[in-house]
Amino acid sequence: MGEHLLEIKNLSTSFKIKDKYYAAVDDVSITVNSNEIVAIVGESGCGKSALALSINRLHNSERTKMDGKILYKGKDVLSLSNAQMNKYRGKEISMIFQEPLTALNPLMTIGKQIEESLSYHTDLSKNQRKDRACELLDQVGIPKPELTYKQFPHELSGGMRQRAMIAIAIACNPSLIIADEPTTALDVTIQAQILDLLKSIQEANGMGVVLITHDLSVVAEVADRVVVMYAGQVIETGTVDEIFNRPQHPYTRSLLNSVPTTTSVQNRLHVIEGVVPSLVNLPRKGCRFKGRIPWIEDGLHEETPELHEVFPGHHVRCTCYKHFYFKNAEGEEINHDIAQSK
Amino acid sequence: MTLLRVNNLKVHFPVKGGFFKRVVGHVKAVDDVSFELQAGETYGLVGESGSGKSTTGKAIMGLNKITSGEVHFGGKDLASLSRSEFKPYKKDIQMIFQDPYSSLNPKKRLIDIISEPIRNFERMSPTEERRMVQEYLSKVGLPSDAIFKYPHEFSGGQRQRIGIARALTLKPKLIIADEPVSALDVSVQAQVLNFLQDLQKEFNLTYLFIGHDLGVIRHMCTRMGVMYRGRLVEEGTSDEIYENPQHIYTKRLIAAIPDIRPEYREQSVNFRRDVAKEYKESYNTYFDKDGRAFDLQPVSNTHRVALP
Amino acid sequence: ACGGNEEGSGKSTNGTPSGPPPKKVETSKFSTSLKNDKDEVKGGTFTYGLVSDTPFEGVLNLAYYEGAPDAEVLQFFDEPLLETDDNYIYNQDGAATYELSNEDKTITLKIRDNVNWHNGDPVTAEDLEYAYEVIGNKKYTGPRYDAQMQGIEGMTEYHDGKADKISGVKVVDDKTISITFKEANPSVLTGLWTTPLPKKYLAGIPIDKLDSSDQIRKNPIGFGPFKIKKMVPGESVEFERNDDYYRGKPKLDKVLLKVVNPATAVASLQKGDIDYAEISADSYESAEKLKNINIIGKTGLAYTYIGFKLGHYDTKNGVNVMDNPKFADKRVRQAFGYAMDNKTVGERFYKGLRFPANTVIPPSFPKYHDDKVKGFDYDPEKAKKLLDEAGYKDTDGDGLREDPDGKKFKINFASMSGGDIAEPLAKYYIQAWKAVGLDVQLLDGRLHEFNSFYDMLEKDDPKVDIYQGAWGTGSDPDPSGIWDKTAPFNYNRWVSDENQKLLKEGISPKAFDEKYRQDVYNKWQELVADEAPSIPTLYRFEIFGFNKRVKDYSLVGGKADDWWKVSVTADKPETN
Amino acid sequence: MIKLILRRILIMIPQLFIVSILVFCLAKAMPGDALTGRAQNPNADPASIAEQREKLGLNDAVPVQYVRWIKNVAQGDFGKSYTHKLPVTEIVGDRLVNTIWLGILTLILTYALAIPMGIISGRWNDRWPDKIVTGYNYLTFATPLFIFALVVLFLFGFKWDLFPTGGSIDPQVESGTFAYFLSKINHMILPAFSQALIATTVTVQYLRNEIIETKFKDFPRTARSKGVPESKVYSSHILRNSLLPVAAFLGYEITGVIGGAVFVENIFSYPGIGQLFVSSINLRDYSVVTALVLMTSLASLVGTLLSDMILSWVDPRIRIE
Amino acid sequence: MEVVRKDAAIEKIEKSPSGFRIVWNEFKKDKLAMGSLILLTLILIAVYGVSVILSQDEIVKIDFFAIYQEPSSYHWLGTDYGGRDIFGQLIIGTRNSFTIGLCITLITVFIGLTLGLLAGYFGGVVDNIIMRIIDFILALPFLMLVIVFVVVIPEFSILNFILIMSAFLWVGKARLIRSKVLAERELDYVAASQTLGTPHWKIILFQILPNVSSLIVVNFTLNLAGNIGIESGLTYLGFGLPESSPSLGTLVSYASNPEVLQNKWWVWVPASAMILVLMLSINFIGQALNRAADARQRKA
Ligand SMILES: Nc1ncnc2c1ncn2[C@@H]1O[C@H](COP(=O)(O)OP(=O)(O)OP(=O)(O)O)[C@@H](O)[C@H]1O
Ligand SMILES: Nc1ncnc2c1ncn2[C@@H]1O[C@H](COP(=O)(O)OP(=O)(O)OP(=O)(O)O)[C@@H](O)[C@H]1O
Ligand SMILES: [Mg+2]
Ligand SMILES: [Mg+2]
Repeated sequence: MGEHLLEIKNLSTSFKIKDKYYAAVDDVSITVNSNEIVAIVGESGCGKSALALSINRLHNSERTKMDGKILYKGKDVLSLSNAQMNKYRGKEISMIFQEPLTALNPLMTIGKQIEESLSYHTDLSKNQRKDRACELLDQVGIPKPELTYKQFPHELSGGMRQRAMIAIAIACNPSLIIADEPTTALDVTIQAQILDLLKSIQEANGMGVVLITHDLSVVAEVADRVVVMYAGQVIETGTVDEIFNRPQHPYTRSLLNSVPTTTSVQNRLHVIEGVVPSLVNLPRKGCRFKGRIPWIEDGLHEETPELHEVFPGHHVRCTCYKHFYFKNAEGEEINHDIAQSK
Repeated sequence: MTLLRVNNLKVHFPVKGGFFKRVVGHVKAVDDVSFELQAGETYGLVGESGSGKSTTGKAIMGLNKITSGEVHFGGKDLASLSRSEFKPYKKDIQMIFQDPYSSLNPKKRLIDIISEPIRNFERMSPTEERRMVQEYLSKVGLPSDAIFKYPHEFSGGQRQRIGIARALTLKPKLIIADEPVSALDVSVQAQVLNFLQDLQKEFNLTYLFIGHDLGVIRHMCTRMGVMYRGRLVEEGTSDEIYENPQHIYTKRLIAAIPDIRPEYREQSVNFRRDVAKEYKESYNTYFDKDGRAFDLQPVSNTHRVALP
Repeated sequence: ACGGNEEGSGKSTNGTPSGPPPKKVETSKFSTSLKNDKDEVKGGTFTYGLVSDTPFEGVLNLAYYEGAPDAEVLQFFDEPLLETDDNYIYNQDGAATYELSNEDKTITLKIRDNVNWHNGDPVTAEDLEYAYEVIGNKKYTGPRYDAQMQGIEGMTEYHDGKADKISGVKVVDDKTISITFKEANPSVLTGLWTTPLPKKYLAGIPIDKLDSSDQIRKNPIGFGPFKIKKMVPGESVEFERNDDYYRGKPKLDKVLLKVVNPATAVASLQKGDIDYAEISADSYESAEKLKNINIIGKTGLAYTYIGFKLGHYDTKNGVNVMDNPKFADKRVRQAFGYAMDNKTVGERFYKGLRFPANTVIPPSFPKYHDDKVKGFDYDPEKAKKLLDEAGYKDTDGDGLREDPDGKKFKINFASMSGGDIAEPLAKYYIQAWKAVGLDVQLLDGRLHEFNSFYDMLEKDDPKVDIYQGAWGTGSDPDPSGIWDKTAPFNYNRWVSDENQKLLKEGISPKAFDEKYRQDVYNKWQELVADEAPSIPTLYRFEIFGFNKRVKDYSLVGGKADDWWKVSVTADKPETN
Repeated sequence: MIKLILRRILIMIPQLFIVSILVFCLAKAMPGDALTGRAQNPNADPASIAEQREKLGLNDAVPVQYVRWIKNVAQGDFGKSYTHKLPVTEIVGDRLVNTIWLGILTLILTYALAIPMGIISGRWNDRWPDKIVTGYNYLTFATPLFIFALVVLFLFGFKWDLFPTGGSIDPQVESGTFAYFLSKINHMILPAFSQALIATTVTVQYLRNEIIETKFKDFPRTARSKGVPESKVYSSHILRNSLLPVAAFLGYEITGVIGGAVFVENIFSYPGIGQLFVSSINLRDYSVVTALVLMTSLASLVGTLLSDMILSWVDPRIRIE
Repeated sequence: MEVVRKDAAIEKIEKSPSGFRIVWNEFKKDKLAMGSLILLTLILIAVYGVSVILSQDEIVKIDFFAIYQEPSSYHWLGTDYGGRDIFGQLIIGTRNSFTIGLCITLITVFIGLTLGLLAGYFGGVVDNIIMRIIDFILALPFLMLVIVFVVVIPEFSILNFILIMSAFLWVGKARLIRSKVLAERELDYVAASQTLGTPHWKIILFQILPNVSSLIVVNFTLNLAGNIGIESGLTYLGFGLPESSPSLGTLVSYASNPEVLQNKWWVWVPASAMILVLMLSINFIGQALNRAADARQRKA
């Protein structure tokens, strides 16, 4: 097997809350290859952003502990010094954030913010940097690059800002882009444009992309592989077709069932009982989801849930999925296409 | 039966500037909008951010000053009423807010939050009041011992239900729901949407449902209007709008919705591209030279589109 | 060295009711001249510390200045033509000599030949005439157009613009000038205006612009021992020697005058930053400890007193009317006097720098100050007795006396803020009066700031019953200005025929006879002490610290300043 | 921008007008006048005092006096100081120059001290450097300026004899020389320093909070994700944004500096307008008092304008047409 | 009967911690704040308690034989230049200063709150007028005008001092509160109340006011400290309160006499220390309150 672009092995990221560490990312292993979009989905607070920031080591080092390995092109970035890490940030691994207005420095022109990255990672002269910045702005579909170069973030619309953000991210031709909910703040029409843009750039440059989102439709549209997270853990992972057509874990299935869509009109949406436990109250033992499917007996959950490969490349945590069913209006169990055994 | 009729509603906000901070222009947040709500239906209002959806809702509620136009409710034009005359109608129209965090006063216990409207309109003894609050809490599925808790002790979905309970206490006829679920996670969103549907049945409510998630609107609404820059560009039943959009803006909006079925990926990308092209090409036929949409023209009994 | 402190401290305040011995005022407490036997060095720079918490105003002209700090600057470069003796009476040792004639109505001044302005021009009779013309002019903005000025023949006519010249002021020749008064008045020998203005130097400046002209503000000249070399307005002045000084070449090369804050004056002396500073009662204790300075002192031209409001000033007729019955009984007034222990106040609050006053002419006028006047010694029993006799008795047993009608006898006491001791002193007096049964309250519960205080007094604010005031007496012994029936400054509003008579006699032509005048003023002092419209409380010492290297400075009387004689015996000030 | 400034200046006129009425009435309401004190000298002639009052127009009705005064003020003539016998503009002028220099030095020192402290404290918040700065801040917050200034005066001025203790210039240096400049600085250093140390409190606190807030914003994270080294993240992203409100404070600081000047100038016998003000109040030199209050009001107003201008100049988000 | 029992049952329902509890918890966590609270309470009890027993007249009584005595068993903190007991003056002075600070703060908070709420809530013309007034007063040279006022007022007493200071100091608060109210009224709960038919005055008083209260409390404590500072400063300049109503400023201002500053520490150091202690403890308490308010906000 060839080398992965990014290989996260048993990563745990813990935050210090009142002198104790709590793992927001718990024993997560993910691989990302070049030329591939891996989507991470899950409810708010399940550790998606924590994971994303871990890769580039952007957490506040005093209040965060990271264990495990993050191999980027075979090199463990967790072992790097901060100065060495800076050689990777932006050059090899770039990030796109959710809220383009706050993620951009309000007092710096767009151009300067793009050039900043260039000035740390390339030997380009000032003029060359400017040319490159305009070129990038053009590339991300900004109609008047020269003008935008001189503008400040607040002078741009939401979609334009996010384009600028992408321009910053791709400035040094990174091999990996981590996009943390890049379209959540945007209107649907703009979202579609940004996703198209992201995808075309990914394809053109052959990059690996980690796309974090909670919108399953977005995942379905652009991702190659999907990682479903719940309470800091990966509970299911597989190709996009596997996950959407043969979802296994009760959580994945519930999520898919709770989305109102424009294409299939259901009368009732599925409701997942309970709420995501907060970081301090996370059950650290057993299946973390079991509290939200009370009708599955405790004994049917694994003691220490593992990821099981149910289909090739399709992993599920815990075996409780085998006992999960939806009820229809009459209260009958509806069974899906579930891997009964392996 | 028509419960609410909005006629030529305009809400303009002054823009100040110049040497003496005089009014130099207007933001036409809502610019000549007309629609009707039938009793018991859910009417959806969609459009991109800033298109004037909330302003429309607030204008009906009396939270915004109406520049011109009429809001007929129960045979009266609310827009022409004075403050005191308006008061009795307040009971009949209630609002659910987008942000379940900011719409509940963080310093108040639930009992005070939910009983606030009761106190405004009725005199009740404290025990009666408490009983009533508990009744409504149980209706929205919250334990009755929650009355002495503060809003921050509840999750987003629960808080949204608290807000709904508060609105229900006055037994309103019309509820304006301004993006009631857009701040919520999908799982919680489902909970609230189901719940709203249940309540509608139970109390025979009429909803004006404002949203930008087209999936949610489709799920909830029987009829809907599409807004663009303060104007309605298309109005019809949900099926008509989704299956047979006529206005280029509606088309673009529908096309932009990502498809949850991965196998349609290619198809939707291509479709979107085509629509985008069409949008560019035919923009001038759908909008006048100021970029303003035309007035609505009926294309069928239920379907109206802003065509020249 | 630092005056004797034979005066024992911590003496009991229990009054000795037996008749007080004739008072010997302790004017000898401080030496009045510097003792320094060392040899002087040639030249040298003397640094003069002008103690003030504000910059000096810089009105550097004797005809215009008002603030005391300006006077301190002036003393180095300008002076009047006539010198005064210990009793502030003109003598013949100054820049001019004088002669009285015409039944003492005319005084003729003859200016010495070698008296020259700093710019080389000789000081002439015309210069003095010019001074009179300026002061008498309607447009004059200074404070010197006073009663004596108006007593000059033709002055009022000139002032009112009816005459171009003052008929009473005549230039006899270049150096001689005669001034004629309407009436003979011995005050001419103490209060005559003898400071010339450099007419040539000031030529062309309109009178109403004089006080702000560069010639007075920036480059003033005089004929004193030093010339101004450089000035930082309000802050410091650098003087250089005036070789042409008429008394001889001054010994110091340079005088550097700078403003020092009262809070830091002693510390500056200690550091040797300055050679001289006036020392306040407050800092006396720390100054006394310094080994690098000599302290000399003299009694000041001032006294503090407790005044009774006995009436009001009738502005229309310009007379005082004594119509307030509250303190009509002089025994009550006297009782106030006996109740105060001013000796201890002086010793304790003022560290001996103030001492009990017996009369309203301070000992700084040795000739007229009558030390035989029995003042008010601390004698509470006597105070009580006097009050009893007057009918002020405690009838309701609250420890406070009621008036003869049995009504509450409440007294409002006004006192001025300012001095460091002001507050406790006022408090003390109130306590002392309470001790003899007088119900005295501090007016408004607080001290009054200078302006509001005098405002109340001038307007005879009915709130004020008694007050603590102070008079600087000026150099003219004639007390009419504050005691005459017509004087608005007669804040007591005390009127008495006897008083009028004596005041008149004191300035009558006969009073040119010193003996006669002394007699009159002694009688007058007796009268005031007995009638007690004001009770003098304290006289003060003014003390000055000099670096030990300074030689030949003395404070004797009101002599023209002898800065020209002063020298130093080391190049650098001694430090502690 | 020009328009904005013009508009603001237009607004200032009625403001100043009201201030002038207020100040004038207050001055008139003060007990006594410049001539009250004359009474202390028994040789002074009451009639001539009355005459002087008449001449100075002190006996006219207050509105009449006001109109006369304001007319002159509008022409830049604040009248004549009674005690100094000089046109107010002249007497204030000298002092104003002194105060302005003192104020500038104070501001420089304040920012020179406060900015590094604020940065240290904000960057390493809740660690020991921050604790030291915070502790220092508590002390300066709790110490009244005048106590601090007095202690400084005695320690540095007298005990250790390092700096002059009064005045604004050594009388012996020639003006225009470098020594002159040094002497000026030397005289200002203690008052400026005392005031600055106390004045840092607000700025440090403000900057600290601002940095802490900014560093948790999203855009520094973006910068880090670009590979910008931490020190650069601070210097070119966080600091710039945090200093913005501090810079805007500069104008408001002017009012503070004037207030502080009243204290330090009196304590250090520094001949500036603060000292002039107190002495003029005590001497009832109205023309000076009114002029000073008017001038400082104007200065405050200009300061506010300055603040807004700085803000709109450094913050592209606030661009006013 | 049944109803009563039912109510009792309801009463038993566990209430969520009220605002006070949260504050209390915050204090329990923060030793410094707790210590400050205890210290301040003790000082205040002592000061107000003892000052009831002590007679102000007795303390400010002049005794020439006890001038500038060093601390002794009789005069615990020695005496001043009038022979007056410093300890007694310290007690009275603390009482006076604290009372002054408190009253100024209360008055300014009241005015500031009223106008700030009105301006912030109603906006428009009301806001414009109030803001113009505020801008105007803010641009005045505060200290200078206070001094002028002090001179003008014929009877300068504690009450007058409080009024003068309040006349200027409310503006800052009004501005602060206005900006907070402005932000607050944009929140949906205000709109919600409006739709529920709650009258404006009720919304202002019962909805918005509780939400700006934490800000007020924090600002309150800081101002309390600041006002004590201004008072003593004015006394130093000679525009303070009469010595017969001693304040901490009176005692400290004795230090303007170099003799006292250098050699008679007992006159001014205790008062300075008292100011320091008061300021610090009030400040620490304010910070704890701030955090408590924050904690609430964060949870919300
Ligand atoms: N710096 C931090 N310190 C302490 N806890 C944190 C920190 N960052 C995140 N957490 C907690 O870790 C958990 C995971 O947070 P994370 O931001 O990764 O969620 P997320 O999946 O990205 O959610 P969202 O969709 O809302 O962005 C949450 O419970 C959150 O409260
Ligand atoms: N109080 C106001 N003053 C001035 N302009 C306003 C005001 N309220 C809204 N607007 C403007 O009116 C337009 C419509 O706003 P509105 O809030 O109704 O949009 P919306 O469709 O609800 O958008 P969103 O989906 O973001 O809620 C926007 O351009 C907005 O900037
Ligand atoms: Mg996230
Ligand atoms: Mg909206």
